[in-house]
Amino acid sequence: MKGERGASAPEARVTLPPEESTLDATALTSLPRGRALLEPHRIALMAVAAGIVFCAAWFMRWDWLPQYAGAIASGVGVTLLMLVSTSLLGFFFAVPIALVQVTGPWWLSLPAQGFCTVIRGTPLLLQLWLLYYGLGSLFPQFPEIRQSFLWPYLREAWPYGVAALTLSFAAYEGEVMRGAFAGVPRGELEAARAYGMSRWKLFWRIWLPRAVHRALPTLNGETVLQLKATPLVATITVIDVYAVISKIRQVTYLTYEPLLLLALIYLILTALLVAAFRYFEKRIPTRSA
Amino acid sequence: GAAAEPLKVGFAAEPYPPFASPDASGNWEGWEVEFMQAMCKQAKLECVITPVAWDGIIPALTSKKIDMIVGSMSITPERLKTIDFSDKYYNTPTGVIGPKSEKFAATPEGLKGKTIGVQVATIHQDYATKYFGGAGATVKEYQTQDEVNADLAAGRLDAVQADAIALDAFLKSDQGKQCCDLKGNVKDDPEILGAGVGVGLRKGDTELKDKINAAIKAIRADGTYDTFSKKYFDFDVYGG
Amino acid sequence: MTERAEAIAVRDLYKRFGALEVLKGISLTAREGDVIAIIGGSGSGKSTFLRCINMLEVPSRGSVAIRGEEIALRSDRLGGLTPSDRRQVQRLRARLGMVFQSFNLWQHMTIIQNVIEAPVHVLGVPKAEAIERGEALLRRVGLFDKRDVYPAFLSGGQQQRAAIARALAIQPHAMLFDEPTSALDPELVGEVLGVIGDLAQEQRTMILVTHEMKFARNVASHIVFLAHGVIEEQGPPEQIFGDPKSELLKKFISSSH
Amino acid sequence: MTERAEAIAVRDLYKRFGALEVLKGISLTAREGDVIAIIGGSGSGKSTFLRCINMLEVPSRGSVAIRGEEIALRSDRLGGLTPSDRRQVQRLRARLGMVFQSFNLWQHMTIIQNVIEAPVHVLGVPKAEAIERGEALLRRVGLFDKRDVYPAFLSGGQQQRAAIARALAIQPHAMLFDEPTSALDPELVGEVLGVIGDLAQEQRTMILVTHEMKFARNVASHIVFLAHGVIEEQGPPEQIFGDPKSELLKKFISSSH
Amino acid sequence: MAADMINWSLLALEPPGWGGVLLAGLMNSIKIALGGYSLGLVLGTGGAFGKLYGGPVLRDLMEVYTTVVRAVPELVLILLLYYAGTDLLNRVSAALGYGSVDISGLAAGIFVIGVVQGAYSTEVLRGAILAVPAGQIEAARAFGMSPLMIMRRVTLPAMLPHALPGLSNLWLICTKDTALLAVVGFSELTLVTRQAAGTTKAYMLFFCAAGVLYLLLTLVSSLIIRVIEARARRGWAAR
Ligand SMILES: Nc1ncnc2c1ncn2[C@@H]1O[C@H](COP(=O)(O)OP(=O)(O)OP(=O)(O)O)[C@@H](O)[C@H]1O
Ligand SMILES: Nc1ncnc2c1ncn2[C@@H]1O[C@H](COP(=O)(O)OP(=O)(O)OP(=O)(O)O)[C@@H](O)[C@H]1O
Ligand SMILES: [Mg+2]
Ligand SMILES: [Mg+2]
Repeated sequence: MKGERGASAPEARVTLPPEESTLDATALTSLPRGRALLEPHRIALMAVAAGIVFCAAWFMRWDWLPQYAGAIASGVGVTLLMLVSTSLLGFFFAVPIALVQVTGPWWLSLPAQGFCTVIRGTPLLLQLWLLYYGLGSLFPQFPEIRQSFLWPYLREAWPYGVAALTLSFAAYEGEVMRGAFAGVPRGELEAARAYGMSRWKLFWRIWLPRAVHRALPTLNGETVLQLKATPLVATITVIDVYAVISKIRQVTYLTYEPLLLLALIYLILTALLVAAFRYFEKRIPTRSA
Repeated sequence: GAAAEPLKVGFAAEPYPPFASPDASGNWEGWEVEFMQAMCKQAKLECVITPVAWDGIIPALTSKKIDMIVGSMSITPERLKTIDFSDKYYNTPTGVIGPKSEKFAATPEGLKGKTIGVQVATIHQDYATKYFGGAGATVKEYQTQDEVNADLAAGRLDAVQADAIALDAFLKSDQGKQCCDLKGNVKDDPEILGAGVGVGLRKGDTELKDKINAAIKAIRADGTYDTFSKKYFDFDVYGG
Repeated sequence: MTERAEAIAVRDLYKRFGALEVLKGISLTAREGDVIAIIGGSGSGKSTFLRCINMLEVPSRGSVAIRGEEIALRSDRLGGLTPSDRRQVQRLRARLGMVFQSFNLWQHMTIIQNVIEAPVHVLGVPKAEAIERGEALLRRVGLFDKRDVYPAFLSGGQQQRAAIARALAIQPHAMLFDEPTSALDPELVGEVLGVIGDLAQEQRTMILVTHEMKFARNVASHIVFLAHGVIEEQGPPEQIFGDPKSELLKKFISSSH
Repeated sequence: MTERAEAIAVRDLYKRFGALEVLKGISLTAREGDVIAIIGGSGSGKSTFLRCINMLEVPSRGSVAIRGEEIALRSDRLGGLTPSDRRQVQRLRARLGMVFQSFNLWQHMTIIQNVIEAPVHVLGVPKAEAIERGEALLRRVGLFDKRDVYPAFLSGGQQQRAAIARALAIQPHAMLFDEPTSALDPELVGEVLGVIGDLAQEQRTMILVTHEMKFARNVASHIVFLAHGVIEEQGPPEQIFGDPKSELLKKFISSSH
Repeated sequence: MAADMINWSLLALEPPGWGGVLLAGLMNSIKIALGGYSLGLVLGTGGAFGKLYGGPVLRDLMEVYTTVVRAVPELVLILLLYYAGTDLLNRVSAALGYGSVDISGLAAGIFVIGVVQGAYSTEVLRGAILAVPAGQIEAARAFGMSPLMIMRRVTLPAMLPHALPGLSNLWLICTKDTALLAVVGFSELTLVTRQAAGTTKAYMLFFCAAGVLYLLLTLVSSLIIRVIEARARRGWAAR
């Protein structure tokens, strides 16, 4: 918001990249592409990797796998459901949160800023427990709530998981979108006004898509982070893939095998996410790409 | 073995009253703590309490982060595949509690359609899954017993199955008194419910196992066991 | 000279930014078919004047009428003016084709999407028709083969031509150009000036702010020289360049070679 | 002309980038006090030649000697050459003052820190002494009052003068300039050329690549015209500019006005 | 009924209040965060230079490291590294005849957080190094600096302003990631909070208290970061 309106300092010859483009360490868009895999040293490395996988498959215990395959699959389903629903919901909240910070009056932007600070400043695990064990244990003390139609849902764990993950995503995404909104060149917005667009149309046709486009790589990273945050819901009895694997671990007393499988599952999910985002990024090519 | 160093005794880091829970000064208290102290004293072992998450307590043992588990861990065939156990040091029935307002029995029929909470990776989970889950109840797993109790009080559960003593302690607490009562003990199934609670040990650590077995026998014989047990229970926790 | 209709009429326009009074009473009428070039030193308020016409800047005093319809302004709490009817402003803007110095093409849309955006979403032209007309315009500015390319992949000159096509696509009553070539490398200037020159030949109403004196002389029907926030001198190009009266204008012309 | 010592001697230098052979056998000797200007069309290899002298580019063939000491090169696995003794290269570089087209001042250091960096950390001059000499040099290029300012806050001309001071600070055997003014706005060029002109007057050994023909003519003792990777023509300025022999040079001179 | 039942004495510093325990937990969290972050920086610097200047094999291995670590949830990594890491160490030392080594929870926690942080800092630092204009390094070479000196005198300080925003972000992530060590029973702030809450049943109170402590940590860190950034950005004109 600051540097955007006033004239830039006249002597600024070397400028640093704006904050939000600071090489997002979380963005995973640089996975190798097809043909590059065929370089000789890569083939050697892949052979080594294959050897490791083979050893893992051969010397470790995997006999439990068939028995739990169904549970794992449904766990993956829950994880994905959590990811998709909270990302979409969170994004839905993030847009207004970001927008009021860029253009809103202080009595809207200040609370939005506070919200982002508080959520980003505390561990998600703690937020989750606060909602579930803290807030959730207060509800039943009110008969009105117990009697209401909401109660069957409030009894469940997933609404708290969804709420916590959504709030968290909204806060992180709010920051990203704030940068993205502020970073849309003013001239393009002005052009939209000059062509007679109403504020609403300007927002939907120009500002939002342009900001999302700018933010896509960061959004990708944030979504991967969100995927990685989903296992926390296992601590409040939502049976996602992490919970399934924990249970397998505790039933079979195997330390590594289930965890390795879990890591593999998350790797694959991440790869899928990255591929999906890459598809969207490619639809609007940028110069540097 | 490394006699010079104190033995690290793994306790579940989460509170499990009245067996083991930390107080604000970081001291652990409870029946199991006193048992452990008496046993170590008897066996002339130097022991220190090492809290470990219940979830990772067996890997902690096998990767030598701790040397034994005193964590109300029931001796089951499945666990015996991975670790070793001393002789049992207590054995208690398994109970089911529920809200006062609802009347039902601790049987598959009584729990039909209800949501029943258990601590994950316990014998109770296996039992509930087999007998109640099979008969139309929903079994919900928690990381700690404490959370199971909290959720029952919060009305998110219709019933909790657990160790009768742990349940008793909960029913005596402020929260438990208000909300819930005992619905009865479940029918025994030694195959699942096991042969009591023993000290978890690494396989092959026979020297330690012998010492501990001897110590348990000794404190049972000389009355130490009964002395500290009386502080907590009005019956014989050693069981039949 | 027959009396043509007024396309744009600005009366007694003032504009201040805080303590700085940039425009101090400017009146100017552009009739249909006029090509008015605004020249003047840097900071003399040329851009501000142009932006006041379509209310991108709201004047502090004075009035602007587009095709005889005056834009309704009312005083706001801060003592300035503000448009009283946002819809009116939007409606009038929708028929003023503005071309910016820095093109300001929408980067997330292809060229053709840029061109049809306003016709379809502001004026409500059916999409198929808008595309057809848009393609004709792109052909005209020599960019038909770039229709599905994103702006970032075009040269500055191509981008500016696309921006001109975008402005033409709304079938504007008048075109407003704010230094359309000054962000371009010298070798790209020509292609854009060529397109604008063609438009001038068609007797399109245009107001253009420019630094290209030679171009202004060739293309404009009327030159306005702004200095210190007022119209220091105006008239047909021959008179302004051939026989400048004001000292400031003389100095300006001699320095801009 | 008395026989002065050889400052820089390049023999039969070749340089290829992949398939592109940029330099095709260049020999050039600069004696102490020579001011050699290298001119030529864009892409003719001027920069490459200059960078080969201090091994920023390693030649593909040929030799370079600084004050009679030849830089030892050996063949590498890829069939090219590579310096056999990195320390020798570093030692020789430490006495060649290079001034880049884009200044390349270290942005995280103030001007005086930039100037004393190499003397202190490469040559081991005591810091106090380096600062004293550095300040004298800054005074000389007219930047004494900017000594504690970071480069980003200086104009291009000031930055380039600071870069010259930095190069002088190592008490170089020879100075190498690669188009030292072409990244500057026209009005800043003069101040930098002034400083370089002064250096030339002092009979400092210099090799400079430049596009400023007038300047080259006034300042250089010897002009080298590169074209297509070879020295197409060379000689004193009067001859090169007054009586060019080669067609290419004639064309080049007539086009660069 | 809930509001008037807040028992503030539970937060007293002296037992039976739990305030002291929470603070000790916070100290533990900070220790791990500091240790893990420093280790991460070391790994990250190595990783960045390895990725930029290493041979093809080293580069690919680094890529695998950063990709895997950034794609797998910290929770899973912590479990894997915590158990497997110490297990491996034990086996190695046993094979060398030293018997089992004792790894404190603190050391293990630092190690785990460090490995995770290392992957992220690799990327941050790599990007920052890439952002240093090539001319800056070329100028250093032209003045006869050795590669090591170039890194010390030019590359590292010049990349700092580019790296700082990313690094400060990582620090904030790091302080919060310590909460995940609760799952391995390490008594950092989150676990002691859980213990206190479980024992006293005052869930709301303790979770809020811990939240405030984390928030304070974040806010104080942000202040310090701002000072550091202002210093590092001296040479750059304000935007
Ligand atoms: N939004 C604004 N806020 C404050 N001052 C402004 C604003 N816009 C323009 N000005 C000032 O108004 C004066 C006129 O600006 P304007 O852009 O209209 O000049 P111009 O004639 O277009 O100059 P140029 O040829 O450099 O584009 C300048 O002094 C400028 O700094
Ligand atoms: N590192 C490189 N890799 C490949 N080709 C290069 C490299 N450096 C220069 N070239 C090529 O070598 C040729 C000569 O380049 P050089 O920079 O020496 O020209 P120049 O005479 O300095 O031109 P200018 O006046 O434009 O600076 C050019 O065709 C250029 O593209
Ligand atoms: Mg202007
Ligand atoms: Mg060059």
